[in-house]
Amino acid sequence: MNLDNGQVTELYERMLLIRRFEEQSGRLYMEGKIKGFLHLYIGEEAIAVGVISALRDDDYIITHYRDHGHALARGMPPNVVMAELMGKATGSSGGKGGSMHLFDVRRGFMGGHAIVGGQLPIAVGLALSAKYKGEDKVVVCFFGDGAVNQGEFHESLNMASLWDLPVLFLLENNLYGMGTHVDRTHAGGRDIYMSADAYKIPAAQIDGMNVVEVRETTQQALERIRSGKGPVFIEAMTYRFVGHSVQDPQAYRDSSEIEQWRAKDPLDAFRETCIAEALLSEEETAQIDETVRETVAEATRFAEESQEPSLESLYDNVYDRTRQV
Amino acid sequence: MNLDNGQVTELYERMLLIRRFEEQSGRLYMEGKIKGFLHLYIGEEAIAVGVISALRDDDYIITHYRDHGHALARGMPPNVVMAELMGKATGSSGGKGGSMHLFDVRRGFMGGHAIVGGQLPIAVGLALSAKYKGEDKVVVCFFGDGAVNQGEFHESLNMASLWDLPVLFLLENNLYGMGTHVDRTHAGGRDIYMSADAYKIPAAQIDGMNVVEVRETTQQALERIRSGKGPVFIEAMTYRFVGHSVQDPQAYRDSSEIEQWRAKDPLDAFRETCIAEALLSEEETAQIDETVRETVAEATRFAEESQEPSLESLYDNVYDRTRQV
Amino acid sequence: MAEIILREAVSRGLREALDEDERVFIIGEDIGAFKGAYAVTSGFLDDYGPERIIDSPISESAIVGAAIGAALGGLRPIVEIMTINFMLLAMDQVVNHAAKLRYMSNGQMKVPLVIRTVTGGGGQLGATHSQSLEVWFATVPGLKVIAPSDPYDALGLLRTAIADDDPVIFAEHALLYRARSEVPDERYTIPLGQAKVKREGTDVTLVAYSRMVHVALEAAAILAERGMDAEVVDLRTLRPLDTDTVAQSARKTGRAVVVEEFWRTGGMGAEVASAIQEKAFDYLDGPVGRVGGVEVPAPYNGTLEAAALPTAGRVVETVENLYGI
Amino acid sequence: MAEIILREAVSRGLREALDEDERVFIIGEDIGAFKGAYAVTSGFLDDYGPERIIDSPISESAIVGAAIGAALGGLRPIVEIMTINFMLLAMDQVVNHAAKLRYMSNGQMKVPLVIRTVTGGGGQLGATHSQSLEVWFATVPGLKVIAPSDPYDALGLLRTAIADDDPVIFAEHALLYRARSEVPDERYTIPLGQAKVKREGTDVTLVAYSRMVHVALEAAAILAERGMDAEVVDLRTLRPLDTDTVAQSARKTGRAVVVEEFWRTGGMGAEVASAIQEKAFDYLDGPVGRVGGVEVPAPYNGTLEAAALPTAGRVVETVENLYGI
Ligand SMILES: Cc1ncc(C[n+]2csc(CCOP(=O)(O)OP(=O)(O)O)c2C)c(N)n1
Ligand SMILES: Cc1ncc(C[n+]2csc(CCOP(=O)(O)OP(=O)(O)O)c2C)c(N)n1
Ligand SMILES: [Mg+2]
Ligand SMILES: [Mg+2]
Repeated sequence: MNLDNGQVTELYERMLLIRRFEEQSGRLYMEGKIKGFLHLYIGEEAIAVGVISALRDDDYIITHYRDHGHALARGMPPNVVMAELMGKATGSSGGKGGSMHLFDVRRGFMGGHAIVGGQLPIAVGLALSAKYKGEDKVVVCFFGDGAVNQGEFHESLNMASLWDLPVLFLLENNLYGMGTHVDRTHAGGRDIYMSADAYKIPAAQIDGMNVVEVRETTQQALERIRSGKGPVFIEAMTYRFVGHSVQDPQAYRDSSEIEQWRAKDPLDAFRETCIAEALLSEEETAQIDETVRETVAEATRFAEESQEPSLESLYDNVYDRTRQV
Repeated sequence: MNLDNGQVTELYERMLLIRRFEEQSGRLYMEGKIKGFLHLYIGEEAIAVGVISALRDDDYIITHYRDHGHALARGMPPNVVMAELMGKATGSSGGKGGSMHLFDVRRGFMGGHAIVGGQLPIAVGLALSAKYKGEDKVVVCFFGDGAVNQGEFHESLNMASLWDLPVLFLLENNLYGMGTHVDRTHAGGRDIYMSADAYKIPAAQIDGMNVVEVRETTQQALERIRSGKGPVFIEAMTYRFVGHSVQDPQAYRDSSEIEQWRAKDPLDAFRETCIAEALLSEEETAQIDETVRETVAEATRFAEESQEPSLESLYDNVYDRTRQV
Repeated sequence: MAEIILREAVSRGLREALDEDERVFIIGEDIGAFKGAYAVTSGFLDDYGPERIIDSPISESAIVGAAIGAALGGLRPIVEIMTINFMLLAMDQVVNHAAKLRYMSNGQMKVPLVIRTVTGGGGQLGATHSQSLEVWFATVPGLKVIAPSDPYDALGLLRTAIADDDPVIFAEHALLYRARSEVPDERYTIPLGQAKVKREGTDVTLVAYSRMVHVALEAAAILAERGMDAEVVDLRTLRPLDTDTVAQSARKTGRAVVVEEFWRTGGMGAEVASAIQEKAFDYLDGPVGRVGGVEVPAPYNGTLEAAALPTAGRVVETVENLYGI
Repeated sequence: MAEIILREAVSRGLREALDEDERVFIIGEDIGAFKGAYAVTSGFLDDYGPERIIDSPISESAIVGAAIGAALGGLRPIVEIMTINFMLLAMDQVVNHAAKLRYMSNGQMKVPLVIRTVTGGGGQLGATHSQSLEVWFATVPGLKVIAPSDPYDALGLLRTAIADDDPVIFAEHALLYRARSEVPDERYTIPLGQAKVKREGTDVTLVAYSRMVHVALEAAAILAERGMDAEVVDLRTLRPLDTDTVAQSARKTGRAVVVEEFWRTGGMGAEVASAIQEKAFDYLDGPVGRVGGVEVPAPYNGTLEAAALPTAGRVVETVENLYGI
């Protein structure tokens, strides 16, 4: 592992934060404090954390509706995210966006997009702006195996490659789009990364449960992209340990399959390796656990105690001036 | 050549009919007798004729707006096609469709679609119906190099392959979509057939100026498709000798490029081969020329003498009952 | 006769069609193994098998396009688009193909196709997932649009839709799946284009469809307490649109207010209000009122969302402001 | 001050923006080497180079999506969508992304984006190529919609559109490119949301936009001969919609008819007529009339097409039927 102790701690802490945050938001949903759709990132933490830890502060990130993990990995304050999930005035969008539509533009976190595939062309455009302005930025675009079959996937990869744009296409292949297995939706089968060939985009398939592998592959990809050679495609194989959304009974898959994947829990795997390699001690992990629990508790408190948005705010930000139609 | 004299005559006659028909429709457009958009098929005749001559009567054909060639190759009466171009009541759609929207459902000619890429999913659905009903039909779907970059291309190839549907995807790569060269629109470059790999669809690139090669490759593809093995993709390399539409000054390409391709004229090439191989005599070709000229003249006469549609027909066929809204 | 919920009414209509006509099949995202995002097709995969209950990739455009093709091939497809918001990805197939093929082919083609989809807001799903776009489809010649408010109408109209030889959009409101009404055991159908008087009254006409019928009925109850006897008319089908029944009611009451979820500008309210003043001008005591969605993208927060949607209170207020009681 | 044609006015506005602001670029199909399907960007590629005049693949959805991304990245993209019919392929990006990002991010994001496109019928292009879909965009909170009737307005409004920080649809009528008017040499702008009285009159108000303004003026001339003095109001922008100017005129004349190309059902006429009766009920002598496109897909044949579109004759007839002179 090419990581120092500080980095190891950070990766582990970030993954654990996501895990605990998601567990808590699931509970809050059950309590009726979070509404609408809630899609948890549990099981996939190594991808967001591995990829985003390799980015620079001025890079862009854009993702789909399963976005809490990416937001937290990017350093969006848990308080603000949780407040948004609860629809509070202190939330990242003042309660207007909700779980599927998180944004933190100051951190280059460009959302949170709820239309499957919709963020891909936008990623291409962000990359176009970076290249146009001569900025040395990379855009990381996260999407799922289900999004691959949307027309916009095709149009976006073609454009990005044609114009050598700085995009890292980051496929989170968790084998399912809602209840439909990738084998039943993608003619190319599970090795989706091979589709990138058609666009002359270099691609790799990696273990999305291994945060170090994710981080290192990302670093290599970023290097290539920053050198001006155009987009790269990474397919990270993963699994969501929970339902598509909180109220999914998962009738479409066997619990044995879930168990098999839970055995590859990215947090357990990383912790065990780190302890084995003496990069983390049991005490340190216990300490991290404690910090994270407190952060999540504080986020919950903050969100619960925050105000509802004012009724007048309904009309704000439709256009650049308030109340203009 | 695996063709008898009758077949040779038919192929040549059909190609020549398209050529002369298109020349004539170009003239009629200049005279103001045909309106709207008119896209000629001149230079690409070997594809429609080669492919369609290999089909059975109950197979389906679907294509784009550059559709006269496919219609005539399928045996749509020139009179009816020409009348449609002139918007007459005797036209295939009673003057309602026009050049871009030809249909002859009795002959399995399912249009004539003017939205680039729009016919691809419809082809998939026709194939789905054939498979569902246990019919032994194949759907040939023609489209251009420009259509390849539409999202529907991707969605359609994926579906067709996933469900092993009987579709022959027939790409007419004439190197341009309007004025934009394929090198500037398709990241994969000119070898578009290689894109089919991503969908696990077998694909070939062939000389679209050689009617025999087109026909034979099609025959092989049809055999495979009829055996239930799913779609096949053929990329036929070709060139339109004239502008995108009748009023295109072609500022985007050199006349030398056009000349180079005109030297590969599919009609000349086929005629010379046939004469060299004694499958056609000079007299026979002269005779065919004569017949074709008369057919086109007759189509023009027919169309010119036909009535305009009645004003009441405006309301027909919006729904299954007239004038129902 | 038994009381059932709307979800059951739609399921029953679908099952009947599958049972009675081999040409009927259903295609959509997650309708099989996942049992349907709104559980309408729960159990269908087991009962009818994967040939007739087709789980598709997430490719809205190709789903609709393939259904069009299947309809052209002689089948009678029923499409489920998970929500009407995702129809934005299939607009071209719906508007430029399904709606126009009969006309452009001058009756050679027909597209017997039902697109079931889920409409409306109120579920705190945020701006991308809460629209009422059936209004747009209701402006397109070649389409028919149904939006029922209760199980009885849903089943009767769905039967008619499936038997229809033209493309029909069938919009089910997300919040009405548990709405109840009596539904006869014996078979009945409801013709398209007939509004229904849900409550008779003499003082003001409230026009609505889908969930807003319930809001209008609530408003009528409040108005009754205040001495105003409201008639409530349920449009049921938006195209064809029964302006006669509406105008007749307005002639009787001399006052009318249209209630809908779509944004106020350019919604069904505009069409219905225009038609009322055209057909009943001399009978009107004052302008026809419109209560629609507030002109903002739907906010996630529940209080804001409720403020953005019509309520009985807003309807009563509008009636009182307009007709000064 | 010189008389120029509308094509030139739009070109001039685009050139100014390119000259003055490095962040402005244009992207679209065939705008470069082909010089634009309607020749608006003729010469631009030579003058501004391929980085700022971007010929794109035929991928409407990704074109708009990429422009949104570029706008988020700080650029000011101008998109050309060849005709508004092809916007059907980009609806999701326009309606669910461009229009909503500012709101869903609660003002963190802005999308300064102009989509220029060509609208209208009358060119015998058939049903898929002759629609007036700007009407739909005018119903969407978050969008602005402009549809000028002459070069003066086109240039003044285009300047405003490009300077605007919100997404604007700018619809140029295919048959108006050669329309002429005086245009000052010095810079002027026209604010959005201000209708213009094109002809003053006292007896009836004719409301129109885009090409129909000319039809309304023609009708006014005929009415004048018959002793009726019509006022003609040009809406110019459809969103924001200036119902005040329209209502004021209707209050003065006591009569109003709205003229538009879109199908009559659910068009701008419905909105404007509803607004007029809301704001001017007590001043009206009779119902507000609507003349719209006939409720059929556009036929190719010229006589049928003309019969499907509003004409001065139909407007006059409607005025006479409604207000009995
Ligand atoms: C255009 C569109 N179609 C359908 C949906 C409904 N939907 C939401 S998530 C989802 C599955 C997406 O699967 P995938 O891309 O694999 O992401 P995952 O949920 O597995 O992370 C679907 C079908 C949607 N939001 N947008
Ligand atoms: C969706 C859509 N976008 C744009 C157009 C305008 N258009 C018509 S033909 C064409 C080029 C198509 O090129 P290609 O597919 O290569 O076919 P070819 O004309 O070369 O036969 C374009 C851009 C259209 N009809 N539909
Ligand atoms: Mg997935
Ligand atoms: Mg081409």
